[in-house]
Amino acid sequence: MTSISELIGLNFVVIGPTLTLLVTTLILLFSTISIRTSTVVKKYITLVGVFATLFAIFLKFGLFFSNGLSSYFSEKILLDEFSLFGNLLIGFVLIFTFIPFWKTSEMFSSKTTEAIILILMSASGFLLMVDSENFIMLFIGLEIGSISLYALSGLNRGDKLSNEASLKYFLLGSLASCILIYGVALLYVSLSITGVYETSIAISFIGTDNVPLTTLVGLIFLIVGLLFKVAAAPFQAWAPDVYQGAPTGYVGYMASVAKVSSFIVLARLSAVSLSLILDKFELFFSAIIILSVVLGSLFASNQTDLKRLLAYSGVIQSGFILAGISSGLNGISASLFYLTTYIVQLLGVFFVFSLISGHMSSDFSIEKLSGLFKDNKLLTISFSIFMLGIAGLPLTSGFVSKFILIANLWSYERYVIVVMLMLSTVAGFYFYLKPIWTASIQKSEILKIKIKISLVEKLVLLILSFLTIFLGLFPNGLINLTRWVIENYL
Amino acid sequence: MLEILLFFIPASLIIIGALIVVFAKNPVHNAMGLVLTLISLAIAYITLNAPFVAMVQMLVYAGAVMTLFLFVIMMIGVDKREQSTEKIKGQTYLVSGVFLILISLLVYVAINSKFKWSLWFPKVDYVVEGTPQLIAGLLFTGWILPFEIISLLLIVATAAAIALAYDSKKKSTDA
Amino acid sequence: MIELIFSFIFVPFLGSIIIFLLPKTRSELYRPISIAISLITLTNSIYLLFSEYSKTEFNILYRFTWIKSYGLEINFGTSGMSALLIFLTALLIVLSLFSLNQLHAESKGFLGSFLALHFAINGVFVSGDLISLFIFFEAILIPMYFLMGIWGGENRKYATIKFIIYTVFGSIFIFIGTVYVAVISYSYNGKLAVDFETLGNLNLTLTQSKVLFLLFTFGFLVKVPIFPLHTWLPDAHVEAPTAGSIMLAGVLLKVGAFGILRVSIPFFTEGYLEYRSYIAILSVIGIIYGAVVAIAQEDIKKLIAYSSISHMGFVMLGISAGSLLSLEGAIIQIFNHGITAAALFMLVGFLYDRRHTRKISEFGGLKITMPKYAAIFLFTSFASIGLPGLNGFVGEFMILIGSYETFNLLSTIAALGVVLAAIYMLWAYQRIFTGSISKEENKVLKDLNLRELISIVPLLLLMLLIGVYPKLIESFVTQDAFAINSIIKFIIGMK
Amino acid sequence: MIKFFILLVIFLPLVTSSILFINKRIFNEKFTSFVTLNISLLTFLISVYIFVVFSLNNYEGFEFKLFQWIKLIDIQIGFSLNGLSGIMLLLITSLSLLIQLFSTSYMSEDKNYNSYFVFFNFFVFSMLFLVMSSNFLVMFIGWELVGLSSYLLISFWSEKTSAVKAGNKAFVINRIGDFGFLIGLMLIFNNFNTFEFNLIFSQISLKSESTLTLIAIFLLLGAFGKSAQFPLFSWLPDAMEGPTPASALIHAATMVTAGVFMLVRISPLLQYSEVANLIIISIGLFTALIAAFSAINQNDIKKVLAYSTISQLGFMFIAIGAGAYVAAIFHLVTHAFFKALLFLGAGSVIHAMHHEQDITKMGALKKQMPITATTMGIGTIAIAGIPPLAGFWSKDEILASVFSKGGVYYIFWGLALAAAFLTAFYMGRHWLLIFQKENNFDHTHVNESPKKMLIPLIILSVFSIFIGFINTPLFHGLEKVLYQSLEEVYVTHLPEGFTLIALALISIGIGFSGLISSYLIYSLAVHKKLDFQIAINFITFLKKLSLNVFYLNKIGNFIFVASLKNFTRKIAVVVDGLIIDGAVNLVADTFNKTSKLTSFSQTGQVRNYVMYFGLFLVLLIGLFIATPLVSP
Amino acid sequence: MTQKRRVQMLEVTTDWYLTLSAILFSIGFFGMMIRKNALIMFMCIELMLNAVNLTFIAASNHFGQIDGQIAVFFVLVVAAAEVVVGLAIIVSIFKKQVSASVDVLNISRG
Repeated sequence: MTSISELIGLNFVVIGPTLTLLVTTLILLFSTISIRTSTVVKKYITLVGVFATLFAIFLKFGLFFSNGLSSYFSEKILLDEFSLFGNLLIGFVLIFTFIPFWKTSEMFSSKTTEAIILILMSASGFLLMVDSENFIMLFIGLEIGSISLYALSGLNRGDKLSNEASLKYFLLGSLASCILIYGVALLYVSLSITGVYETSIAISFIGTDNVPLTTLVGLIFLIVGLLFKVAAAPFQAWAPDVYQGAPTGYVGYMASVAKVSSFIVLARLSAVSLSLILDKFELFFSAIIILSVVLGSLFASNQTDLKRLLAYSGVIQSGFILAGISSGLNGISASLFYLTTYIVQLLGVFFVFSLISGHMSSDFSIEKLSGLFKDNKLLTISFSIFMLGIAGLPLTSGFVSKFILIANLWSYERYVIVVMLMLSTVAGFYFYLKPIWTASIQKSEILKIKIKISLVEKLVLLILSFLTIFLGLFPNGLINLTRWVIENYL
Repeated sequence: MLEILLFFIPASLIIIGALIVVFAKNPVHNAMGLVLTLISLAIAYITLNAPFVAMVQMLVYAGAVMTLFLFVIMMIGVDKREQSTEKIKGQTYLVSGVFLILISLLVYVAINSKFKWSLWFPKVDYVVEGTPQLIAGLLFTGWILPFEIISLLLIVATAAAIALAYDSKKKSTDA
Repeated sequence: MIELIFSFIFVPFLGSIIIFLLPKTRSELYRPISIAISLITLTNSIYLLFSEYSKTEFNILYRFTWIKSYGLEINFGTSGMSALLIFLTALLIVLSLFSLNQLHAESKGFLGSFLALHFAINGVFVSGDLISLFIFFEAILIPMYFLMGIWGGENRKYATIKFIIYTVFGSIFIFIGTVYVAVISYSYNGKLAVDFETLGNLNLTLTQSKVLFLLFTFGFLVKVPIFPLHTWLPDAHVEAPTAGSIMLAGVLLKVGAFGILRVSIPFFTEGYLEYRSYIAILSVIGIIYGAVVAIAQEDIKKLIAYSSISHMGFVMLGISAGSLLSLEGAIIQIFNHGITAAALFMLVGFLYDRRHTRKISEFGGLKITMPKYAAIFLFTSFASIGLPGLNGFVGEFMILIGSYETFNLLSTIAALGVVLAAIYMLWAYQRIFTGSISKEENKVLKDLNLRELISIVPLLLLMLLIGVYPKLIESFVTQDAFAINSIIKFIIGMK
Repeated sequence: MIKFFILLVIFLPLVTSSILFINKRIFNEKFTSFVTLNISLLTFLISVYIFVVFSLNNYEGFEFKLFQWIKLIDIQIGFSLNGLSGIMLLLITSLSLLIQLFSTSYMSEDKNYNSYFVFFNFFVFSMLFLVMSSNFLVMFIGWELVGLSSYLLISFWSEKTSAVKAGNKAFVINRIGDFGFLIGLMLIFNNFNTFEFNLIFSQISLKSESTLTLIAIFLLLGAFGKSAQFPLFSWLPDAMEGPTPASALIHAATMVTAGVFMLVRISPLLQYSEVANLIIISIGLFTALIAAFSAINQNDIKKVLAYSTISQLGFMFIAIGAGAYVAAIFHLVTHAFFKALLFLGAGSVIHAMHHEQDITKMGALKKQMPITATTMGIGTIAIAGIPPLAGFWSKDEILASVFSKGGVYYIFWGLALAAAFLTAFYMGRHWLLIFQKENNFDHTHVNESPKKMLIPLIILSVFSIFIGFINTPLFHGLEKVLYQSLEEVYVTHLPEGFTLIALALISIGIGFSGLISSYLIYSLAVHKKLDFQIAINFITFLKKLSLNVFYLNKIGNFIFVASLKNFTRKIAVVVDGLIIDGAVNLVADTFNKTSKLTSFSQTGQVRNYVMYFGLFLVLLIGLFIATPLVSP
Repeated sequence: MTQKRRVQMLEVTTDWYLTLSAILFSIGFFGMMIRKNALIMFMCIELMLNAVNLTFIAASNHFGQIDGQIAVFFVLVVAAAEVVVGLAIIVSIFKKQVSASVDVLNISRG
């Protein structure tokens, strides 16, 4: 006679991270609304919350090693390697997002609370999304995340760009989630299932040849909804405008967390749900990859605003990652490695931006970098490292990830894709070197205030650039991790 | 015969409402069109054995959500009617093209899947009435987690709304 | 031994870090410290030359598992050719550090990135597998980017970007080739092993080896550079600072030829035999074309740059001929041209420091004001013309003699380059140094000072020494040439 | 022991030049001249000793290796002593001694006195290196070094642009020759797998004639370049920009004869190729005629001698072509002496006239400088071929051996006679215009050159009187010396008895007639008295022609200098700049343009984005549905 | 007989509802593309969400499951939440430039 809770599979360790974040949020909310707590206290509350979350994530690891691959809350929450990897990445992103508040908490004390709350909530939402086994659950998690991101991008109310960004992001984002949920509905309508594993089971049950068109279109809608979040061309239009408008301090978080969660979900989809019918999607994915790298390179190469440039480079990177994800399990592991390294570099770059031009500033034109080398060596060097990493120069993690990815693609004989990716890399050197040039070589015409960096921020910069180099020299551990993620599915 | 009527009357109303939403110039009319659509959707739900959902639809949508809409419309002002001329080049043609293709595509998809159903998932011959009991039963067992998480969603919405709209500081900075 | 190999990589690397960490106030210390560091490498390289490893063909001395799950390794090793080129690099680095003018000598960034460049180049020469080869090959770009970008001439942005993009474009092909061969070797022995021993044992199909040869060779030829792909070179040379162009002409061009000798020919020999005649044609065109264009140049650096194209054409001719003599000659020519071109650029740099122009028309009659300089310049020009008794002659002579049996017509045409070389070098000498002094500024020019003499004279001695007694360096290259040639012979025999 | 001495002879001059080079500052002129004179005297003595030893073990040639140059193909740096090289050795060392003696006073007021001797000794070294070589590579090295040192000496006065231009011209034209030599080497190595003369000559008989001809022709190109034969001769007259003593040694006595030397050295190879011989003789003849004809109207005292050198070299080539190698060497030797004499004489005249070189501005100098006049007179007679002076024997031997070949060679013989006549004629003119002809310049300030200059003149004149006797029909000294080195070569021999006498008489007559006619025209001006109006235009035309050397220089300049510059400039600008680099830039520009165009689509209009969204959604789904159709 | 067939023909199947929802969805999309007023674009999103709901309901009716109807709940709540945030954004923008037209929002482009 098992209790109902066991029947449902109630387990709070699985949603531990989400709960800790939720609790932290609530504490912050009440502390701000009821008693006027000083920003320092808020900071510490936040920090404690974040580290508690990390702890919870490690608890999940423990659970996984005891139970193995298992689903909870009656097939709503899934505990598998992908979700663990996603949790780890999101935890990483969270930590390196909260450091900027050390500097800005004094300046923007009014805004920080809301920002912190929004960030924490979106993180919890994306955590759920990564964990979810059920597509509706996924939808809810995605919405929790996205809604707070909409608000986050509009947080800088004094700025027209910020408003515009938030509105665009909101309209397009909700359109995307409409499409996603419509896809879920079509899936449900065709197979009466709304789950990741159910889908693969159903497909294997009815045979890959006679999968209903409705199912396939539903899956495509679902995937498109996710592709929108990772800003893969041709659904990239929102990204540059939003990145440009959103407060610089949060763009890194917005970009990376959305990419992480959506890519993890995509990876799980292609590893589990689509594993049988992946070849049906090859042309579809190839079109998206090629569009991403080509359009991304073309757009990026004449940008004067660095945040837009980064957005477009993000488009290209999405193309790369998608190429791995869409081609098979080894490709997925390569993509996960790529994703990780890219997240590190992305966070780094945007951290540098937020250090240079205030935390809430919106647009970031390339001139702001001119004469940076004279002003601040550390910033310039780490910035160059991140950019070169994104460009994929050897001795940085970007090279290793590209190499492994390309090697896998080649073994999957996707030659056209490989060639396109490589060409985009060449073009990439053209437009990634421009800002480095401006930062390290060009003399600045306008004299600007000296940039002061606190110790913690120096530390963060060093850690991130160290990671970029380290993963380029000794990628073994991370690669083993990514291999471990896909091992059981081989 | 009756069920055909029960399909076509709400269906036509839904479409008409939708068209009003899309084409009416006055925001209030749009809102009314939306209300029409929602209500007739509720009717359709009832015919689809989902009375409870229909109720909720009436209450939440036609009630709360539309009120919000109207409130904002009043705030923004009805008198300003948006200019109807299209400024973006080529938008019209592309839009209409996209619209036609999309609608035909979706309809094709919808129709196309019929025979698959008859093969794999034939329509069940029994009827499951979506009564509150049933729904509650499921909500509080299988769907407990999403149901709880929804609250988180609402908190997020509130926080976001506050973050965006509430500005006491701004005035002080302006002054 | 392995410590020695590592020292070539790490000593310059640590050196550059040390330089970057030095206090801003003690700028007079920068040059001595960096010279000391590079002298360590120089002594090590001389030690390597005298060790037994400098008389052998390539063998891997150290393996280091890089990525376990893919079976990727980083291997280091050395051979006579590598030892020779490492020595050349170290020597040029030391001397160009001596030759730096005050502006560069007191700039942290310059010296730091210069040592970083040394690190990357050495890495290329000791790398024992394609991955590390590619990594270092690309790593060269970073210091060059800053050297050219920060301390370059007026038009440096265009030149730098062009240089980078050109090279990256070339290396993309190497990258794809590496991936391809890695995947092939995966199918053989279950891991992406691309070290030079494994590659030797792969038995590729004809098409595979053709494709791979084309991929790799194209990438390397961009660096050499061969005729239609050469246009980055003059711009880069003109805009780079003196030390930069010394390294560029002295070593970086050689990296391409080195790669072809180390990778393309031994492992993808069928492809090589298939396409070598085209390469030979291109390189002969390059020889003549480079010389002809050099005649018309108004800028001294441009002139030397085009002459480098012509001389590297000889190297490529020797490589594509593939006979024992021509291969040996090619390697020797690599070394010799490294010395000569470096010396020429150094001399131009001295002149540029004095007059801040490189236009030939700006000079004339300098022999009167700076006789030592004129004499040294004449000496070096004759070395580069290929006068017997100086180093330039040895390599080209061996190449021509050796490549005759393979391409008799082509090598006959190539001999014409010798005549043209005399024309452009002597004409330039005539316009710069002889006649009466026309410009006022030239009347007050100072002759070479001690520092400059110190930095140029060793090169002159080397030119003379090698020219008179080429056996000295021949002993280092024989084994490599023999190894490559025997593979070629073997493949021809199989057909 | 002898080996050591040979090395000593070769390398002493190098030692000298390096000593002088190293400490320019410390040495004053006296010490410089002391060092150089003594060392060259020593060199001369050693070479005499070597030759004596050599002749004692009756001209038994031997060779030795110094060290290995390249291991792979076993190229050795080696030297050999045989009749040929022995003779050259003596020639070079003796002449260099005399000429250096002359130079010490001629160059005395030059500010680069020291470096002049540096170059001079370096030249001697490289020339000895060349002649003592035991294989082709060493010979080639010496060959190039000789070219280098001649470049250095021609452009010695580097402030004069014309001098430097002449130097470049000389070097480049020599390089064209060396280009041929180099290809010859490539052919030789790929056919014989060695550069050693002996090994090559021993296996010549195994090779086909066509191969040998090919090799010979390419080597010939080298010889033409060095010895200023027809297409490649225009550098020699320009080379007169250099110091006169240098011209005496390099451009008269030794270096220009390197070609002849080389051809004689490879005579075992040469004799098998009929074609090559014909080319040699015809080119030699042609050159001899052109040069002699052009010499007639030159007014520069040195240019005349330069052209005469060219034509004399032509004679030597004729001899080689006719297979009379001994005669060629014989003429080489004699010519070396009297041409050196003439040059030095010219030098002393120039010195006395304070660097006035135009002979029309001279005249009647024999009162002021009698010794110079007499010695130069001897030289003139010698070159004109009047017995018993040196020129007669050698030239007569050449003509006789050409005649003795018979057949088509009769024509060659006739033409050669014409050349001989012209030689006598212009030499006579030369001497007369300088020393004899009365004209209204006052040469009171002119006076005889110092002793240091006169002694070499006298010695040389003595030589040019008697040197001819080393190889008369009665006493074949030279043949004995050369016997061993020309062992397996078929050498054309002189006709016997009456024919020989007749030929001798004819050539003597030619010589006399040439001198006499020049005397008639330039001293007595007969042509003024008996005027033949008809021919006057023709004669002026001839004058112009000979003055401008058949306009060969102008044509050459036009083709090789002017058009080369334009051509290269066009290539550099059009091909390199516009086509190749343009293509590269075009790619970049297209990329930029495309990216600009693309970025217009990012209008910032949210409705536009929605539209893209829908559009691509539709397209992608369409593509997906079409997938089975597209992908097989 | 014929009548019977007509009746047979005119039996309301799930396809009809799916078609209806498809049309509704497309109309919503269409509206988003042509309307300039942010508010009305927003209403169009609501239309699309309702189309989704309709699909869910029809499917649940077809399969005789409740899950579809529960899914509708969540969609509904999400819609409500979106309304809140969206309206907040629109209001905050409206405070600056007194129009809800999205066409003027094109500062960031290219």
